[in-house]
Amino acid sequence: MLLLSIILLPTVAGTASYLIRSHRIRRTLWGATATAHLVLSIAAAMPPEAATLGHWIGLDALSAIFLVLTSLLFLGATVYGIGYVAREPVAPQPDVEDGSLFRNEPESVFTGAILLLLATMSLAIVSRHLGLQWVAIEATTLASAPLIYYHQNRRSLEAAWKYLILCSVGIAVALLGIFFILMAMQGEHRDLTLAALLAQAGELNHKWLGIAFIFMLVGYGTKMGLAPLHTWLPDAHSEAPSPVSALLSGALLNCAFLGILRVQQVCTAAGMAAFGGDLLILFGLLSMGLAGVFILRQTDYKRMLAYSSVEHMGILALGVGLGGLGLFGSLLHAVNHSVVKAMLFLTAGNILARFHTKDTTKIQGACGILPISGVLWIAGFLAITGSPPFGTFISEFTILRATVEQGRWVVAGLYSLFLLLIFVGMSAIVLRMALGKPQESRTREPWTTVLSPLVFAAVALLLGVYLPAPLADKLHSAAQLLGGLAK
Amino acid sequence: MELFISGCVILVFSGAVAVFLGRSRAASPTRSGAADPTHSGAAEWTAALGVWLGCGMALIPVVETLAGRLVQPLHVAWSMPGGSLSFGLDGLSAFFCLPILLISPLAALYGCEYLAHEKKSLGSILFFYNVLVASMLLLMAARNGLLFLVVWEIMAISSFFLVVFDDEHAHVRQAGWIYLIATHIGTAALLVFFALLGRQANSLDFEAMAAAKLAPAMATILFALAVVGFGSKAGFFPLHVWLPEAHPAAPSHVSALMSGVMIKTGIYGLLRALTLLGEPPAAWGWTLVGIGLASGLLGVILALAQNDLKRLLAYCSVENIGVITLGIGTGVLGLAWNQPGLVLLGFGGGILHVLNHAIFKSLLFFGAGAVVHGAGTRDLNHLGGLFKSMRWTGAAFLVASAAIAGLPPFNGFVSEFLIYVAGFSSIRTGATETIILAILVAGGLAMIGGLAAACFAKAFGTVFLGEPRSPQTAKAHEVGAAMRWPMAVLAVLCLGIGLLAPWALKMVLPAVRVMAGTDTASLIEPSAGALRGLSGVVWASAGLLVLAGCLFVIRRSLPRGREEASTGTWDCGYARPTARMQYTATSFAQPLTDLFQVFLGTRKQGGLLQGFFPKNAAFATRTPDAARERLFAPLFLAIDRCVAPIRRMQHGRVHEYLLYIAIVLVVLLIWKAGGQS
Amino acid sequence: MDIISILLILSCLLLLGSSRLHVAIRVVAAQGILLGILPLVRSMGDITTGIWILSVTTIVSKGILLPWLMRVCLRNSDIDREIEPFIGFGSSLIYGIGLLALAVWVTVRMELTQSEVPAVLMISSFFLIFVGLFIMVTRRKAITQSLAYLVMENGVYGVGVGMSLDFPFVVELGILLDVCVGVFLMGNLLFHLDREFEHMDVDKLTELSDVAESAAATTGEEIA
Amino acid sequence: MTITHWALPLAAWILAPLMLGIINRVKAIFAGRRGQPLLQLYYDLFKLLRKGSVYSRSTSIVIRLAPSVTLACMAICTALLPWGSLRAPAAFAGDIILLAYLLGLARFATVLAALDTGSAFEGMGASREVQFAALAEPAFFLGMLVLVLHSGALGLSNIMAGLSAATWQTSGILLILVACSWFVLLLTENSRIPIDDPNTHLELTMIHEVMVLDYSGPDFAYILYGASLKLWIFAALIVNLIVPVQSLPVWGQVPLFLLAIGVVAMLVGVVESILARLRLHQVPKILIGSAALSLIALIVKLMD
Repeated sequence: MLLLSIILLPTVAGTASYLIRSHRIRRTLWGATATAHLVLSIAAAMPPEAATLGHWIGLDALSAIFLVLTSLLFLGATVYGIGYVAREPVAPQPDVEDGSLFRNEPESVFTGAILLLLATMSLAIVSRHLGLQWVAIEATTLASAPLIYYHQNRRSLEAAWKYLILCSVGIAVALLGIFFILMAMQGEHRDLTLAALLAQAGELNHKWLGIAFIFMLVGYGTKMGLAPLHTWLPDAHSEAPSPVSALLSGALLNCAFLGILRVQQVCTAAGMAAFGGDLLILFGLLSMGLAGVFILRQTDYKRMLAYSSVEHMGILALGVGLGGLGLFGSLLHAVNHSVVKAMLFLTAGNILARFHTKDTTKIQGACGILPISGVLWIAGFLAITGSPPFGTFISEFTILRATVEQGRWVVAGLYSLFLLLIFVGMSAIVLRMALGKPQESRTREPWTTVLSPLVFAAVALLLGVYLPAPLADKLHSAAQLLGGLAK
Repeated sequence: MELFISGCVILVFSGAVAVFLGRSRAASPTRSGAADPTHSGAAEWTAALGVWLGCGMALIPVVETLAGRLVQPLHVAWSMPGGSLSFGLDGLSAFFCLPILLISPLAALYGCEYLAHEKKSLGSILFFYNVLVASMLLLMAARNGLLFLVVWEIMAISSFFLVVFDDEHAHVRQAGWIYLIATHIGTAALLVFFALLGRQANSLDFEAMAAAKLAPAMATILFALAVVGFGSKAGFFPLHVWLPEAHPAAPSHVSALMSGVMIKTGIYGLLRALTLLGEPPAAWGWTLVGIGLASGLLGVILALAQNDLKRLLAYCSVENIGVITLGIGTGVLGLAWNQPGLVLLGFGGGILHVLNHAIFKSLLFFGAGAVVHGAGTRDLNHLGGLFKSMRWTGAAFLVASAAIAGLPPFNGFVSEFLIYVAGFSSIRTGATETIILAILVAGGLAMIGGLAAACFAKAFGTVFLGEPRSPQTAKAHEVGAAMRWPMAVLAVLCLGIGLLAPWALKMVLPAVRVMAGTDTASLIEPSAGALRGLSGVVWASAGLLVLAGCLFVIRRSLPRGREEASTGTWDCGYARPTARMQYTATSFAQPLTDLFQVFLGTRKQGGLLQGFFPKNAAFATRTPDAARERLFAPLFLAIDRCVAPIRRMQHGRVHEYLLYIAIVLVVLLIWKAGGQS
Repeated sequence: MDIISILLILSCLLLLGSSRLHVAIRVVAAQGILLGILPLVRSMGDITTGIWILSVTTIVSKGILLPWLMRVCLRNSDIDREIEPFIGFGSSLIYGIGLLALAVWVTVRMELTQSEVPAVLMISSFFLIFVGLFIMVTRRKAITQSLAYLVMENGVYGVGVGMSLDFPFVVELGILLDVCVGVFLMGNLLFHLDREFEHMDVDKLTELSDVAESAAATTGEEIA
Repeated sequence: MTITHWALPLAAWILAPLMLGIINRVKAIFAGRRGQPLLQLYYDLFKLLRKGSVYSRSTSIVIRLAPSVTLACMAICTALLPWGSLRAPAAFAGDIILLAYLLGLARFATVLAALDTGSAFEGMGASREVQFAALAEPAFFLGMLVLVLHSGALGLSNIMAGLSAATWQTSGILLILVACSWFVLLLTENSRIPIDDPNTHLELTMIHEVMVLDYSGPDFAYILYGASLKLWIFAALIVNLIVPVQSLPVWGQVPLFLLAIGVVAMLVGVVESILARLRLHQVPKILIGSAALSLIALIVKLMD
């Protein structure tokens, strides 16, 4: 029941907010839904045993982590977003970059879409039927496209188009994969629920399962942003309004990641962990490397963040591919990355709002002008590059240990090298923006813009020095679900 | 141990308090113009008080450990994977705590006055200063790999923020960036190091690591990683590139702490790694000796060529790190050859030099800060004659210069003496490799010593002696008490350790025992010999002081000893000597810099005078960092050039993006569709 | 059933060959209808209500609704034919043959032949998928791309029908819904594209890229 | 350590100025002059000590302290010197290092004092002094290394006691090489021709003498006396090295030792008279060459 409400609540609220005229009511509804959703999902995630609703919808440790994470991020984005849409003018305004006039989407559409996005994401997370999960993930694409297109200017249009086409194609490929899983299950009673799959994992046909994995890797990988399938990601994440970018990077990518995790879970149960693992490691390294290359001389800080998302998706894939300790590290890293990346995108939004440019070379002395956001910007940089005392350090180091413990020297070497490369690139950009003599005077920042980044930063910091017991347990059992023994 | 930890807690806490007090000034943002009257030194003094208190508390267990009493280690479970909050002190870490506990309070006191006229908000610098001190202390006590790494990085980051405190200037930001990159490269190596060692020991706790049995190849790989990782912090050549940038950029008391103390954490890490890696082969020792010589010689040569006082000091840190590493390398060779004498003298000399260098290098940076404060410039070619206006600073700087040049009766000589004796004593076995070692140590140290003397003759001579070379230098003024007393204390210590050398050696012994590992009993005989030598040195030094004193008294009490006529400097008949005719720092070093032009690549601007009545001409030299110019810059550019073409794949044409997907799909199907895993 | 498969293949070749967008839309509509019939044919013996509903909705959506939507877009944007694609129509056909071969090869490689699934249908479905991708890659017009997406989707659908007797039809409906909404959104975006750019050439949508970036000299020069 | 040990440094302090007298007399003879009396330096010292002093306005306390420090260093050094098998009053393992560094301290003081005057010429001299010193020190230590290797002892007294006539049969070549190398050092450190000219009048060309231009009265006396002690120290080292006094009974050692020192002084005189002064940029080569000599000695020692 709880799970159902988790899905239905945002759905209803979303559809309602299309119809509601009054801004105030709609925004209140939005905020209320987000809060309620968080409360519900925590309530659902707390009990240690897996809560299920039929065979199709259920909550095991893995999905519990992602659900709470998503909900938390959404609340943060909501706090930020309500203020955001409130500040955005309704009248046509000149574009900051090419000066052409554009008019924002109606707020009702935006709110409705974002709430539906929450609904679909929740569904994608809690569904334990691969087909249903596919439907949900495809639906997230559809729900988020209008969000990317919120500022109806040329670039956002282009971004939205690329996003829609590429992701739809990718997801279609993933559907093929699901069919092949169906093929892989011999016997009369074929059922795509996770329970059934894991039950008869033994007699799955390896060949077709492998093919299925390839299709789903390519499909969900496109959505997850694994290089070289990531091409839509920097465009979409840089053109979307900042709260949306935060959600896309922090929450939506995780959903696609979960999709891959599920099929990998099946593969592991079928004794094909290595097959998927190698591919995941390959794509992981590829993503990290390419992301590094593009971060190295990036001039657009939102694109930089987007590429860093590609990098971190690569890290996640790598960790899962390694298995064992790597799985634990990877899941922990998913949590850390989501929080930090959301915080960074929100901060980037503040910077953008103040400086009216995404060009890193035109910004200097942010710390002096935006005392809070500037500091957050540096802190976020340190966090996202995996420096203590932030949680990312722990998880990245854990994954490194996993590579070393399996004696994959090349992987370990490349991993460290790429992390170093990315650190060099980002530090050059971020420091140039944050430090230096401020050209303009110091400005006060409204609380809505800094509250959620601050909270996220605090969470990231906390995860760096202390891992709360419930979360640790969830992570461990989730890692065990995927066949990893967590040290 | 709890006392130690709580000391660190106090440090951090007081720093946090200082942030809030410091904001009072941030609230009234007068970036330009005079220092605002609202400022009361509350923030600085709170932070400084915290440092004194915290260090005082931490001192107790440290002294206990050095006195040989066991301080109960502390183990607390940590939810982090592989991590555990285990702290402990042994002779090694306790000794390395000494410089931290000595310098940081003094530097904090010094900073109170140094920052008094700062117009920016002081919150950050005070906070990160305290964090830096705390992290260094915790680093010494950390007994778990993960914990060690976390503290290590916190140390690096807080020091980074201290470096970029003055971030209005581009060169400061640049320096900060280079420092961040350099230290991060080191950290990357360390991550792999601990991951690898953790794999061998399958635990990240130091006890388990020390117990782990390592294959020789594996051990050597680990050693290499440790050298890179810790060397980049310590400033081994060619990883030293960040020092000459960061130290001049940072406020002087910070550079004193960083150059005097923080880079030593690199040395500590290296020693700790050696204790974890088991029996060292001779090759490691040779590596360290080689690194030591390279850092020492190139460091001092580069220092000679500098015209910026703080930059000169920074390079000289590289040199001293070289000396320390030379000693450590000798000690490692002693372990490899099983020569207790070498072990004692090498490690003893190296580790003692850590303390000594901390003392006189911080003193020198304090002096440099005072000069900047009083005369307003760091350019040696604009300074001069400050001794008359800044007596305290001058005297302190003189003592430190003599000490860092390794001259008796100061402390620098003691540690270098030990390393020399190590070099000489190894020779007695007559084996070829020992003779080579002796040649390297004795020849190298002699060369380094001579050049260092030249370097600091230049530094002290051009800053404090002669006539002011620029008008604003002529108006220089002495600094206040809060900056003078730390210098005085350190100057006294320089002489004190020089005269109490045997006790100093006794103080080092616990650390050496840790390095010597099992057979600490074998150290007794050689240490007795070394003590005899040191006591001889002490007697001679004492005699020297007394004799010099007597001679001076005699000279004053001669019949006409006190009568002094004063005149202009004898300039060989030239009628009107001016201050600008003095020998400048650049020209003073010129013969040597020409001799070593190969390593320096000094750039000369301006040229020779032409004709009988030449127009006014200018001449200047600039010496860039060799390693940076010839190694890192080309490397980075090469990498950048390699990756540039890859960026074309993000060209924005959606249908080709689709092509990527199709290609990946097809390739994977062709490659893997066999399905067999 | 093989007839349907063959018809599908032929329709694809037609797609590859024709420059007229109207024709293309009609072909896609035809495909939709064919696919709608497919489940009925597939499960000859026992046709459950679920299958009825499924095929009807398929026919309605893929055969009527979406083509209509496409036609609307086409009418708004006054373009009628695909001008100078990256690969000409003639050569596209040749490629088409190649793709057909690829489809066959893939089907064989995946050993879909000796199982209970109809091999010809598999081949044709994969052919649809490949052709869809091919058209997306080689044609300029955004509207063609959305059409091609439909083709590909049809292919996937075909594979699904071929493989799975008992695919839960709630999911099937969900899939259909997704596809419809997706294409609808594409249509919406097409409308905006036309309004913003006065053209629908995707190869001109290259404002967002990382190619022209050398302004920020960050790494080498800074340290040098 | 008895009072007799202190006799040795005492003798050094008394007799050191005589060496310069001898050198000058030899040079005079070569030049065909009668030359100044042998005790000339003593007269000069006494005269200077009775004078008042003149200081430049630029100077600070440094120049006033330097002479005492320098002299003290030299005095302590003499106390480290053994005569043949007679041990020095202060003898301990590693005193050689102390010796070298005391010389260094003296140099440091002189150089700083020179810079204290702010005179261009003295700065020039100081700069040259530190350059040559930086090259001379390795040469000295390498030479010392040969002896340590030979005798296996670390203390100067033990090392010298280890040498004897027997040494000449076994490894005379080493002694020759080291002696040559140290003789070059002697010439350099004591600013003799061909390295430097103690009594030129072209300040531009001078090294050591130019640094002491601004001294007067007692200070200058200290400087001169210190210089003569320095000369004595090097001479004593060389004598210890090449003259096998150790093999004689104690009563015979002292006279022979003094005689040998006199011979060294004459040798210096001869060298000064027959050689011309080198150009400055030749000097580093000479020094590196002398270091090479010791190195060769080491290699020879290694081979056998």
